[in-house]
Order: sequence, then structure tokens, then C-alpha cells
Amino acid sequence: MEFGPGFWGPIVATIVMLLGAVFAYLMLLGSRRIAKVRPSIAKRSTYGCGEEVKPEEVTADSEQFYSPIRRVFKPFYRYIQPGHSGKLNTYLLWVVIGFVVLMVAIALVLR
Amino acid sequence: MIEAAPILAIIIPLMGSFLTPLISILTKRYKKERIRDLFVVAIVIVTLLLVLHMLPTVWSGNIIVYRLGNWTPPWGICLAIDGLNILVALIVSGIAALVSIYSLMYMKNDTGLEKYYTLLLLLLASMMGVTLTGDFFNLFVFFEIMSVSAYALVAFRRNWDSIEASIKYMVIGSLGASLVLLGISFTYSLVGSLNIADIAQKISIIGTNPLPPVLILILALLMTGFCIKIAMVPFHAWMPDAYQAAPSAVAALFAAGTTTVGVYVMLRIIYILFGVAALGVMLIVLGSVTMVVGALMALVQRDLKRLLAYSGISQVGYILLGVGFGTALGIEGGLFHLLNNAIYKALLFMCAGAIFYRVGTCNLDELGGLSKNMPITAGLFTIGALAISGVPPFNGFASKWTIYIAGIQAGKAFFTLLAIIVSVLTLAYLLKAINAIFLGQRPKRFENVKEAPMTMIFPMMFLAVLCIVLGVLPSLGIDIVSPAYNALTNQHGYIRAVLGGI
Amino acid sequence: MNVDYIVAMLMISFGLYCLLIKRNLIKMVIGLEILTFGIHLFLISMGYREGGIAPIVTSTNPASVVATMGVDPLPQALVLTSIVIDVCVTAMLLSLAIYAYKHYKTLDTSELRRLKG
Amino acid sequence: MAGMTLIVKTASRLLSPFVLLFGIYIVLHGHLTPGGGFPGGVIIVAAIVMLLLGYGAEAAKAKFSPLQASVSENIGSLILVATGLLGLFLGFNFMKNAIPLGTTGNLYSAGIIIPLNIGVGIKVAAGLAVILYAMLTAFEEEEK
Repeated sequence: MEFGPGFWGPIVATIVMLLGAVFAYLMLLGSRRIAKVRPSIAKRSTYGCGEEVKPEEVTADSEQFYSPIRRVFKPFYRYIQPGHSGKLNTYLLWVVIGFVVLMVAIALVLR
Repeated sequence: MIEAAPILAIIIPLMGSFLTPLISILTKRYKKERIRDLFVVAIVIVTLLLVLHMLPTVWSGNIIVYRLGNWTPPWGICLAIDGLNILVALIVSGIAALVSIYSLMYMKNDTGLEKYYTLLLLLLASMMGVTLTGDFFNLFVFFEIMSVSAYALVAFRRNWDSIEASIKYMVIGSLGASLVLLGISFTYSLVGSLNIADIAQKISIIGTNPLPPVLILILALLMTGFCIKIAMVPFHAWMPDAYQAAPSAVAALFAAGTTTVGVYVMLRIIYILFGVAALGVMLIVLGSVTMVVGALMALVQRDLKRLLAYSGISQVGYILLGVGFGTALGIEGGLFHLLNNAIYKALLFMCAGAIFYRVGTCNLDELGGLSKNMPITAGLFTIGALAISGVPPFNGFASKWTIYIAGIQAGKAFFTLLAIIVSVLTLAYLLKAINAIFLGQRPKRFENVKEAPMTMIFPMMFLAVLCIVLGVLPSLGIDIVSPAYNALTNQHGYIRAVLGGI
Repeated sequence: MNVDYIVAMLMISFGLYCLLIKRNLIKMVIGLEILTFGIHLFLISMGYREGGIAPIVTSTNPASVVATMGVDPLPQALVLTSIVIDVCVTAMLLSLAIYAYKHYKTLDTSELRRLKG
Repeated sequence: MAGMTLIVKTASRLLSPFVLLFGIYIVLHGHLTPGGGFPGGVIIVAAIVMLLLGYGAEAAKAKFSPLQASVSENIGSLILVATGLLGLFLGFNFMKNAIPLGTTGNLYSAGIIIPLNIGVGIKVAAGLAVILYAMLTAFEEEEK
């Protein structure tokens, strides 16, 4: 069961993973019997600062979903992301800059 | 083997695209529009069968050369098919067959469908043309047909977003095509020929060491032009717009088809046409930049199709990284990832299309809790998401693992680490998508949403099964791509087969 | 000096300038056209040959004359094909411009930016 | 678009048949004189444009309807493909010049170049007409 120079037995690993998944599912079934699944209204109101929150309003905002990662890559989101402004001329400028960069890179690599 | 199979693989979809409007006029008169749709599916499947028919001959190590009009190659146009072409042709025609089956149901509610199917067949014909041709100018012409039909397909629904996306795609793409044309004219001025094998032979006589300065310009022009098509990072801006605005079936075909073709042309230029494998270092750097930017941009998207488009940009980075390592294992891993990328990217876009078909939106903030309504789609999307982020029993893991091993063997541990981090980010943004679409609370208005129809489920299911099969039996995938690797490193064999020992 | 090469390169740079600076969609199309025609001029002047003849073997021009004096038809075929493609692209862009004007009531590309991020 | 002044109308009515004829001449003599399918097709469509400018879109559409245009466009391209396939059926490769060549300089010469030119001519003329009508339709929708 060797694949490339590393060791990776895909079939063995798959069987192990399937077994793990079955085991996890059994544990989940067992736990369902003990604990309640649905968040109760009391719990929801705790997170909503005491206010009544409807079920469909409890979705996370998808742009801010990974705010810690955004914080880690702050320079990227501050300088590169605003570049995707939707302006066609900016994009064309990128193409020209990229062309120049490619030319310099090719000249350096193949010198 | 049918001797004319290579040209038929281009001509049959081309002829189909000319016949579709005529057939559609007839079928509209007799109110039997299904016949037209089935005709299109039949044409695409015939193309796939022709490619499969050529497969054994090419895999046994031969290079099929088909001379148009019985003209010998340096003067006439020829089609030359080696292991690399056939892999790409297989991916393109296979995905096109699944997409055409998928479109039967997905595009049912649109008007002007005869134009859609015409453009779809034209796109297929031109992709096959780019893939199979052995003549550089012919390649440019088919490439332009591909681009024009792609622009038209993006604008197909004529909403504000599709028009805007198509305009951006078109202006950037036309600039790229002009650069390619300029590159071709410089190539012609350098060697006086436009047959790929002939150029390769003449360039190897000129020698790349020291490099003629005009060759740097040529390479930069051609690379820029084709990188626009595969959306490498400074040139990627059109891609999210176009994929968001295009119908999902078309986006699936773009992600799996035109991107694959673009990567193929890049590989052909670097390895066969100019024989400058040393450019690998540049590909590694550009590939990692592409990878990181794509993944980081995907993290903050609100629209599912836009997120998938950025994810596609990031995956192209992996392919370039693998190929750039330059070792046998790296190139095989890159090509294997090319195959896998086509499979799961098409799967994910089709899932997005199924959601859009039933719910009418792809905005992640509006969706939620759909796993109860669409369990099959949810499962298939999860398989695709796990495969793309390289989670073990799926195919993405196999190819990414190969690329990691190749990177460590090539002594590029930094880039390997970067690839692993990006893989984690990939899982992160796709989990966000799964969470937003299928889990969580379900809004009241989605209570009556039904599962996607069977004609849409079937192609998705097929791709998901491929994901699992190639993941559990990775040596099968390596077997599929190893003829392509052999072809890529066999420049002299290509020249000899096409020019016949001149 | 080869004036036509200089003119071709000037046309290419003017076209590029027009694409990068102008914001009106129609003007950008014009810039794209100038760029493409500059490339066409470059190609066609590359195929020019002093005193060349058409590469067709006839009774007045036997094969030996054509082989030495005939012009390579490749650049001309290339330019012709490229012109045809250019017509398609231009027609398509202009019709998209019509629709864009319909949806956005402007042709200013800096306002065609609802898709971003 | 109801048409232009009398001068334009008369001039376009008188000129457009000759323009059409000249276009057909260019298409048919593509293998002998400069020109060929593409320029000839453009000249043919110029005749339609003259009618359109002089008499308005309705008159032009009455002469050459959008349906006719799109059908003949596809027929033109099918002629191209069929000419290519002819070589295949006669036992050669695709696009082989398989029919007799004729004498150089006559109208009938150069083998399959004539059908190819005719196909391209029809395709280009009808295709440009389709583009023209499509753009007109876009403007008409705007006016509504």
C-alpha cells in the first residue's frame, strides 16, 4: 500500500475513517438520549442580551465569519482587498503591471 | 482506430452548433423542444466517445498526427495528439457531457435556449480545437472562439450583473488576446513558422542559453495572455465576477473546461514550444501568490458562486506550484490536481446551481438549514468541499499529498508549508459555506423547498463517485496522468512525430 | 528606417493608454481597436517583401519563381483571421454596451462596479 | 425610424442592387482577384444597411427577415463544414482539395476554394445582418 515515496494506505485509512465515523455517530446517538438538542428560548435570550431573537435571525454574518483570521492577515485585507474595487481601469492596470512583472521575472530566471 | 477521429472530435460539436438553431426552428414549430436538447446531449456524448476511442492508441505511447488537407506539417495545419492533449480532451469532453445533461433541467426556465445550446457546443468545439491542434495560429483562433463564446455565455441571462461581468471579462480578455497575437507575431518574426513542432525545433537550434532578448518578450506576452484565461493572480479580477453572474452550468464548464485548457496551453508553451523548464521557479512563486490571494479573498465572500470562483483561483495556484517543482512527482501531482480540480470544481458549481434552481439565491446570508430539504445536494456538496480542501479519503488529498511530497523532495519546504496552510484556509471557507447553506436555522420561506431533480442529481452523483474512487485508489489517478507527464517531458518525440524526421 | 514598425508600436501604446485612462466604454472599445490594428499593421509589415509576388503558381509565374520571390501568405492569413475575430469582439462589446446603458443609465466604467470585493 | 429624406431614399434604392451585385462578384471571384468571402459578405450586407438607413428597419426586415438571416447564416457555415467533409468522404483527409481543379484563371478553378468562398460570403453577410438586427432590437426595447 505505498503511494509515492511517502506511506499512505488509502484503503486501510478509508476503512479506519469509516469506522471512526460510525463510532462518532453512535456516540452522537447516545448523547442525544441524555441531552436536549435544540437550544431553548432561555439560552437564546441569554446570547441576545435578554432580547427575544427569532430563529432565522441567528445566522452569522458571512463576511465577518472569520474575523480572527481577518485580524491575522490584516495587511492583506487593508491593502489588497480594496483593490478589488470593481473598476475596470484598475483591473487593466493590474494586467499591464503583471505583464511587466512577468517580463522582469522571466528575464531574471532565464538570464 | 478511426483515422479521422481527431478532426471529427472538433468538427462534430462545431457542426452541431450550426445545426442547433435550424433544429430548434423546426422543433419550436412542432412544440417538441426536448428533441433539440437531446440532440445537443447526443452530440456532446459522441464527442466524448471519440475522445475515448483515441485514448488507447495514445496511452500506448503513440502520437497521433492528423494532417488537414494532406499537407505536410510545417506548411499545412496538423492536429497532434500526445498524452497531454488527450488528458485535457478527456476532462473537457467528459465535463461537457455532464454539464449538458445537467443543463437539460437547470436551464429549463430560461428563454432563448437555442442560443445557449449553440454557444455551449461552440465552446466545446473550440476547447477541443485548442486542445488537439498542433499549429500555434490555429490554437489562437480556437482560443478566440472559446473566449467569444465564453463572453456570450456569461452575458446569457442579460441581467445587470451578467452584463457587467461580461463587459469586464471581455475587455480584459480582449486585451489578453491582443497580447497573445503580438506574441505570436514576434514568434513568427523570430522563427518564420507557426507550427508548434517546427517552432520548437527552430528554437532549440537557436538555443535558450544565452536567451535572445526577443524571446523574453514573447514569453511574457504569451504567458500574460494565457494567464488571464486561467486567472493567475494579477490577472484574476474578471473571474469572480464572471462566475458569479454566469448560469451555474456554464460556471461549472468554465471552471473545469476553460481553466484546464488554459493550464494546458501554458504547459505546452513552457515545456514543448520553448523548452524552458527553468521557468518552474517563476511558476512556484506565482502559484503560491495565486494560492494565497485566492484563499484569503474567498474567506470574506458573501456569494456562494463568488466564493467558489476565488477557490478556483486558489486551486490553479496548486497546479502551477506542483508543475513548477519540476520533479517527476511534482509534475504528476500537478497534472493529477488538474484532473481532480476539474472534477470537484464542476461538482461544487453544480451543487450551487441546484441550490439556486430550488431557492433562487446564492447569497450565503439569506440561506440556511437546507440540509433537511435537500439532503442529497448537501451530502454531495460536503463531499466536494472535503475533496477540494484535501481531507483524506477523497481525491484532493491524493494530489495535494503528492504535491507536498514533491515540494519537500525538491527542497522547497517554505512553499510546501504555505500550500498546507492554504489547504486549511480552503477547508475553513468551505465549512463556512456549508454552515451557512445547510446547517443552522431555516428561514420560514424555505420550508417547502424540494430536492433538486434527478437529471441534475445524476451528473453531480457521478462526479462525487469519481471523487471517492480517485481518492481511495490514487494509483489509478497517477496511471491516468502519467502518459501526460511522459508527453510533457518528451519534446524531441513530439517534434519527430509531427515533422517526420526532417 | 522602418516607419511602419514605429507607427505600429505607437498605435499599440496609444491603444493601451486609451484602455488604461479612458473611462467611457465606447472610448475603451476604440482603444482596443487601435491596439489591435497596431498589431495588424505590425504583422502585415513583417510579411512585406520588396518586389514580392503572389504565392500562386500560374503559367506566367512558375514554381521556381514563386519559391524565390513569393510572399509568405501566413501573416496575411493571420491578419485576415484576426480582423474577423476583431469584428466579432467589437460587435459583441458594443451590443453589451447597449445593454449596460439600459441597466445602469451610464457608460462610465467606474460606475459599472456593483460586482466587487 | 421611419426613413430619411427623398435624396437618401432614392440614392439607396438605386445603389443597393449594384452594391449587392458587386458583393456577389467579389465573393465569386475570390480565388482570382483580391477579395473573397469575407470582404464580399461585408459588401453584400452594405446593401442591406443602405435599405435600412434609407427606409427604416421595417423595410429592411421585409426584404431580409431576421429569421432568414439566422437560417442562412447557419447554412453558410454548414456549407463550409460540408466542403471540408467532402475530402473525408472521398477518402482523403479533412479539407483536402478533392474536386477537379480546373484551369487557372477561369471562373471555375481552384477546386474547393469556390464553395468555401461562397459559404464564407453567405455566413458573413447573414451574420453581420443578424448582429445589426440584434442591436436594433436592443434599441427598440430601450424605447418602449
